[in-house]
Amino acid sequence: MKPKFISMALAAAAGIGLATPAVADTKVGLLLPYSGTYAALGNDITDGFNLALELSGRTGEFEIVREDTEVKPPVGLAKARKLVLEDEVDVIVGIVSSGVLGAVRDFVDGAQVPLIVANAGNDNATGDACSAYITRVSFSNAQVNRPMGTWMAEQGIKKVYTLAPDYAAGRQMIEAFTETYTAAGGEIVGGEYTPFGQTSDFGPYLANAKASGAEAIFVFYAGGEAISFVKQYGSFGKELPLYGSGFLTSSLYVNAQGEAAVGVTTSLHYVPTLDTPENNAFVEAFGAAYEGRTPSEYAVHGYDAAMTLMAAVDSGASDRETIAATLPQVKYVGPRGPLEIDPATNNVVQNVYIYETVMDGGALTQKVVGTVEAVRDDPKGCALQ
Amino acid sequence: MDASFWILQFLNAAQFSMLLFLLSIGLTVIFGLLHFINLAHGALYMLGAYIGISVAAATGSFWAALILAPLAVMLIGAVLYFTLIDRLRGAGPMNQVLVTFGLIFVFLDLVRMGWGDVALGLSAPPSLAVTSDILGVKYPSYRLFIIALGLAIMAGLWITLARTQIGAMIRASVENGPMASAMGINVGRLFFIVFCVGCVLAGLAGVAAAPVTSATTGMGISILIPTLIVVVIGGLGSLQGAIAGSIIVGFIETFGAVLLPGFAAVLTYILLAAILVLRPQGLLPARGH
Amino acid sequence: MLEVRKLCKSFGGLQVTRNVSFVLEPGERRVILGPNGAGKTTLFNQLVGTLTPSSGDILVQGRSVMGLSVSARAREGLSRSYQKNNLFEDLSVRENLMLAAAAGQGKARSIWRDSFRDAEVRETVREVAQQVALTDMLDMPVRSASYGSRRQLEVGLALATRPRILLMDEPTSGVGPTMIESFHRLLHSLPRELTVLIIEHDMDLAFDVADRITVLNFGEVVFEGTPDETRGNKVVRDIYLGDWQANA
Amino acid sequence: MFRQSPARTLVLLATLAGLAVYASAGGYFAREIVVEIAILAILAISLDVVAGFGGMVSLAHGAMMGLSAYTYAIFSVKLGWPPLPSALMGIGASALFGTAIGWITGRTTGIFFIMATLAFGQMAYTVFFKWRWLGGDDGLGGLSRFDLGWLGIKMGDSLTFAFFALVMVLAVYAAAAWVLRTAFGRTLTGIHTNEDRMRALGVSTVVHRAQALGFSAMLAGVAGIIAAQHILYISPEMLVWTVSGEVLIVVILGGLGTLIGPLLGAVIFVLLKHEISAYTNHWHIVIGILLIATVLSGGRGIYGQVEHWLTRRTQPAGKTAEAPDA
Repeated sequence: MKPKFISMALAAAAGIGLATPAVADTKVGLLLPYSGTYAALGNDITDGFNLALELSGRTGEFEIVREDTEVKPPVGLAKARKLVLEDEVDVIVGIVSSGVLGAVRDFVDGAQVPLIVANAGNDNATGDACSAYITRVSFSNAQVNRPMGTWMAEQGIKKVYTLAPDYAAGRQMIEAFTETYTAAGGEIVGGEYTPFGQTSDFGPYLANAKASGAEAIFVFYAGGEAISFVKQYGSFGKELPLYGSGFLTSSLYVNAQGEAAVGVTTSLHYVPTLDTPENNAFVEAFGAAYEGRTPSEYAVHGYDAAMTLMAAVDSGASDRETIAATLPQVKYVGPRGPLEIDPATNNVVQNVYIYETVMDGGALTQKVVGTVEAVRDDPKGCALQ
Repeated sequence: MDASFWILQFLNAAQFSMLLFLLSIGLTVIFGLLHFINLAHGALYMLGAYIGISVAAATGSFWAALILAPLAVMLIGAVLYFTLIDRLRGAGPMNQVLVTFGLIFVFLDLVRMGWGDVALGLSAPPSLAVTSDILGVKYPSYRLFIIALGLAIMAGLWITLARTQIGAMIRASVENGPMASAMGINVGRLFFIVFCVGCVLAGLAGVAAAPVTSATTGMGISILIPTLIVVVIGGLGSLQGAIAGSIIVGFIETFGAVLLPGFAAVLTYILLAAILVLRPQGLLPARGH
Repeated sequence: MLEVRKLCKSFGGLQVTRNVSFVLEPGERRVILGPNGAGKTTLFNQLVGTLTPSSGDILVQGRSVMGLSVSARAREGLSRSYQKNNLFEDLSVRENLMLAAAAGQGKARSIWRDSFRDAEVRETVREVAQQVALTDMLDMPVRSASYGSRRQLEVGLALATRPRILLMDEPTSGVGPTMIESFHRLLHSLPRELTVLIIEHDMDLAFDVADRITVLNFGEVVFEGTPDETRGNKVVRDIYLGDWQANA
Repeated sequence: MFRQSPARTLVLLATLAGLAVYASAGGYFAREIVVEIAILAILAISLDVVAGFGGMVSLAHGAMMGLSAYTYAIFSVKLGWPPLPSALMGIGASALFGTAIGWITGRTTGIFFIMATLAFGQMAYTVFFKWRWLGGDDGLGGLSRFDLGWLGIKMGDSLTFAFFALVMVLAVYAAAAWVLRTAFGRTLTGIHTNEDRMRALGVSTVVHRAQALGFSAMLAGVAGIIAAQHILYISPEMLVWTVSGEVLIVVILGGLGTLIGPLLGAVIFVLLKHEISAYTNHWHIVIGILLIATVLSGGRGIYGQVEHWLTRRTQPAGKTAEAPDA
C-alpha cells in the first residue's frame, strides 16, 4: 500500500506545485495499465518513474496525470487522446502492451506529441512504423533476444527447440533468436507457439521438446505463464537445459517459481544484481522507498523514462516539439549501464546481459554470465535519418 | 515418437483431465442438486489458491494449505449461501448467472487488494517435488498426486452418492425435490451441505492446481470458460457427465497440442459448439430435469 | 380430411400407440375416449409433430405430413389446444389471440407491418373472443385471469389460427358444470366445415357433439362407431364403465 | 409486448440531448466519453432486442461488433473500397454471423444458449487474434471515417463525430423500436413467452429466432463501424467474451426488456467507470456490487424499476389467478 501513498503524496505535491506559480513546467501523462493482466507492470513502472523524480528532488517540476489503459487498445487510445487534447500534456510516458502501442502510434505521430515508451517491445514501433515522436527507453523484442542466439551457439549448443505464446511479441522474440542462432550455425529442430493466455499445461509441449532431439529449449513467457512454465519445467526434472528471454525469470516473479528457476539462463537488458555504482545506488533507493522490494526491469523502464525526460528538459526542452527533438540526443549511465537513444530509430541502445538464476544463501538471485555491449537495432525500414 | 512419448502424453492428458474434474465437479454438484449456476465458482477456486499460498507461507506446509484453504473457502461459501445464494434459489437461472457474475468482479478486486497484482506461486511439497518412474517414464510425482487426488474424489463422491444415506437423500432430491421434502428430507439443509461441499471442492482445486500453474488475479475468470465447457459437454448436473467432460476436454487439449498445434486454441470451442448443436443437453445429462 | 394409417410408437419396450388407424371426413366431429394412460395425448403429439411415430403415416387432405415440422403442420391447417393450459402468460388475453390470429393468417413475420393493427387480425380476434366468451376481459393480463377463462383462452388460441382441423385435448378438464355448458354451445357454434378431433372425458359432451367416437385402450383402437353404437356397445361399457363413473 | 410509451420517448430524447450538450460544453474528453457511451448503448440496445424480447442472452455481441469492424477494415484498408460500401459490408457480415449462430443454436435455450454464443464468439476472436494478414493480436490501423465533406460535415472533428455517434444511437433505437412493434417483433415476444405454443400456432421459431439474432447482430455491426471509425484502429480485444459480458451488465443495470434502459445503463456505466477509476484502480468491485444489488432488488434495472413504481402508483396491483393452473 505504500507505493500508492507515495503516488498520492506526489499528486498532492503536484497540486501544491500548481498553486505556487510557474513551478510545474512540464506536464506528463502516465499511460499505463492499472487494472487487468498487466497491472503489476504498470505499478512497477510508475514506482520507478516516481522514484527518479523524488531522488532528484524535482517532483515539483513535473505535473503528472495518470490514466489506466486497462490493457485494452481502444481504451488506451481514448486515454491518450484525453491526455493530449484535454490535459494538454507535454509528453506521454508509458504503454506496456504492444497492442496499445499499435493503437496509439498514429495518433501521437499525427498530433506531434512525444511519447516515451516505457515497456512495449514491438519491433515495428522503432522499425517500419517508427516516428520522430516515439522514443523507446525500454527495449525491443529483437534487441533482447538476438544476443542470446549468438551466445548459445558459442556455448556449443547445436540443436534447440523453441516455445512462446502465440502472439506478436512471442513470435518476434523467437524469430530474432532464431535469426542469430541459425546464422551462428545452430539448428532449430522444432518449436511451437502455444495458445496465448489459454495454456495452463505445458507438459505436452515439454514432452514434444524432449522428443525432438534438441539439446536445449529456448522460450519466451511472461507473467503468470512464465511462473507456470518454469515450475512445470522443474517438475519434469529439468531434462533439457532451459534458456530464454529474460522476462521468463524476471525478478518480479522469480520467487514464485522457486527452485525450478535455478539454472535457467536468460538474456535481458537489466538484471538487478548488476554490480555498478549506479545500479547499487538505484537498488538501494528503490528498496528503501518500497518496502525492500527488488526493482524489476519494469521499474527500471519507469526510472529511465524519468531520467531521460529530465535530461531532455535540462538541455533546454520545454514544449512538445523541443522534447521530441531533444530526447534522441540523451545519453547517460543508469542502473542498466550506458544508455543512449539511437537517432536512426529512436530505440534505446543498451547492454544486454546473459544471466543465470542461482540459489544464493536460500534466496534466488541473478548471476551475470555474459554481457553484450551497446546492442543496437537495425533501422529495418525506419527512415528517421 | 516412441512408446514412452505417448505414455508421457497420456499421463499429461490424465493429469489435466483430473485437474479439470476437480474444478468442474463442484460446479456440477451444486447445479445438479440446487439447479443453481454458480459462476463465482471460478472466484472460489482463485480464493483457494491465494489462501493456500498464504497458509503455506505462514505454516511452511503445503499439506496444511491443502486442508485449511478449502475449509476457509467453505466458510466464505457458507456466508455467501446465507446472504445471497439461498435468496436466489427460486430467482431463475438468469438472475443466478448475473449475481454470481457480479461476485466474480467483487472477489477479483478483493484479491487484488489483499494479495496485490503480481502473480504468485506455490511450491509442491518436497516429497512430491521429484519425479517418479512409472510405466517406464519419469513423471513428476506431484502430477501423479493430482491424478490420484482426482480419482480419490471421484470414488469418494461415487460411494457417497451410491452407498450412503445422505447420498440417497441427495439422489432423491435431485430427481424429485418436492417428493423428497414430502418424505421428510430437510431439503434446505441438504442444499446447504451440498453447496459447502461444492465450495470445498473449488478451494481444493485451487490449492491443488497452484503448484502446477500460478495464482493470478485473472485466474477466476479465465478458468471459468474451460470449466463451463467441461460441465456443458458432459451434461449439467451429472457426476458421470463431469467425469466424461473432463476426460474428453483433457485429452483433446493435450493431444490437440501435440498433434494439431495450430488448432489447439479452437479445438475445445469447436467441440463445445458441436455438442450443443447435436446434443444440447450434454453427453450424460442428469436425470430429473 | 385427416387420415391416420397404422400408427405405432414405442418408448423403449413400452408400446404407447399400437397400430392406430382412422379417417376423419371433412367437417366430421370425432371424439376420442379412453381411460387415463390410454395414449390419447401421445397420439395427439404425433399428429401435430411434437413426437415422431415409430412407424405408420399421417395424411392431411391426402398428403403425408410425416416429414413436416410442428410449425409446418400448423400451417397446413392443423391446430391444437392443450390439456394443460399452454398460454402466453406474460401477455394480455388480446395479445394472446392476436399472436395466434396473425400466425394463422401468415402475418407473423413482417418487419414493416404491425400484425396487431391489421384489420383482418383484429376482426378474427373479435370473433374468437366472442366465441369463447372472453370479449369482456380482452385487456386482462393472462396471469390474473381465472382458471376457467384461461381454459377458454386455450381453446381460443387454437381457434384463432382459423384451422381446417382442430385438435382439442380435454377442453373441459378441471372446469365446473357451467363452463362445460358453454363448451357445448361453443362446439355447436363452430363452422360446419371445420373438422374437429376431441379428447374428452365428459361423456355428455362426447355423446352430444360427436359424429363418431373412437375408443382407445392401451394405445390400441378397441372400438369405433356412432355415439349410439358406442352407448349400446357392451364391450365398451364393460371396460369403461368404472372409469366413466369416476370421471362423471 | 414492447410499447414506445411517451415516457420512453421523453427519456430517449432527453438523454441524447443531454449527451449532446455535454459533448458541446465539455472538453475533449467529454466527446470521447460520449462516443464511448454511444457505442456501448448501441450494443446494449441490440442485445436487449434479443435478450429482453427474445430471451436469447448472447455472449457473442462483442464478436459481432468486432466482425463488423474487421470486415470494414478488410474492405476499406485492404481492398481500397470507399468507407460507405465497406461499412455496409461490415454490417452485412455481422448480420450473417448472427443469423448463422441463431440458426445453428436454434435448439438451445437458457444457459446452453449462453454457452453456445460464447463458443462461437470465442472462435471468431481466436480467428482474428491469429490472422496475421489483419495484424493478428497487434491489430490494424490506417482506417478512415466517412467522408461527408460534400455535405459540409467534417467527420474528423471530434464534436462532429460525437454528434454522428449520437445520431446513430437514435437511428439504432428507432430501428429496434420499429421492428419490435411490427409483426416480427410481436412474434419474437411470443416466442420468448412460450416458444412451444408459438410453434404449435405455425411459426418456425428456429428461423424466427435466427432472424432476430441476425437483426440484433446487424445493429451490433453499426456499433462496430462507429468503434472502428472512432479510434481508426481495430484489435481482436473487441471480440473477446468479456466485452459481451460488460454489455450484458449494462443491459441489466439499465433494465432488461425496456430498450431505453440499456441507453441509460450505458451512460451510467461509462460515467461511473471513469469517475471511480479517477479515485481507485478497483472499479470492478463497484460494478460487481451494483450488479448484485440490481438483481437482488428485483432485477428490473434502473429504468424498469422507475416504470414499475410509476405503474404501481397509477393502478393497483392486478388480481392473481383465482384457481391454480392444472
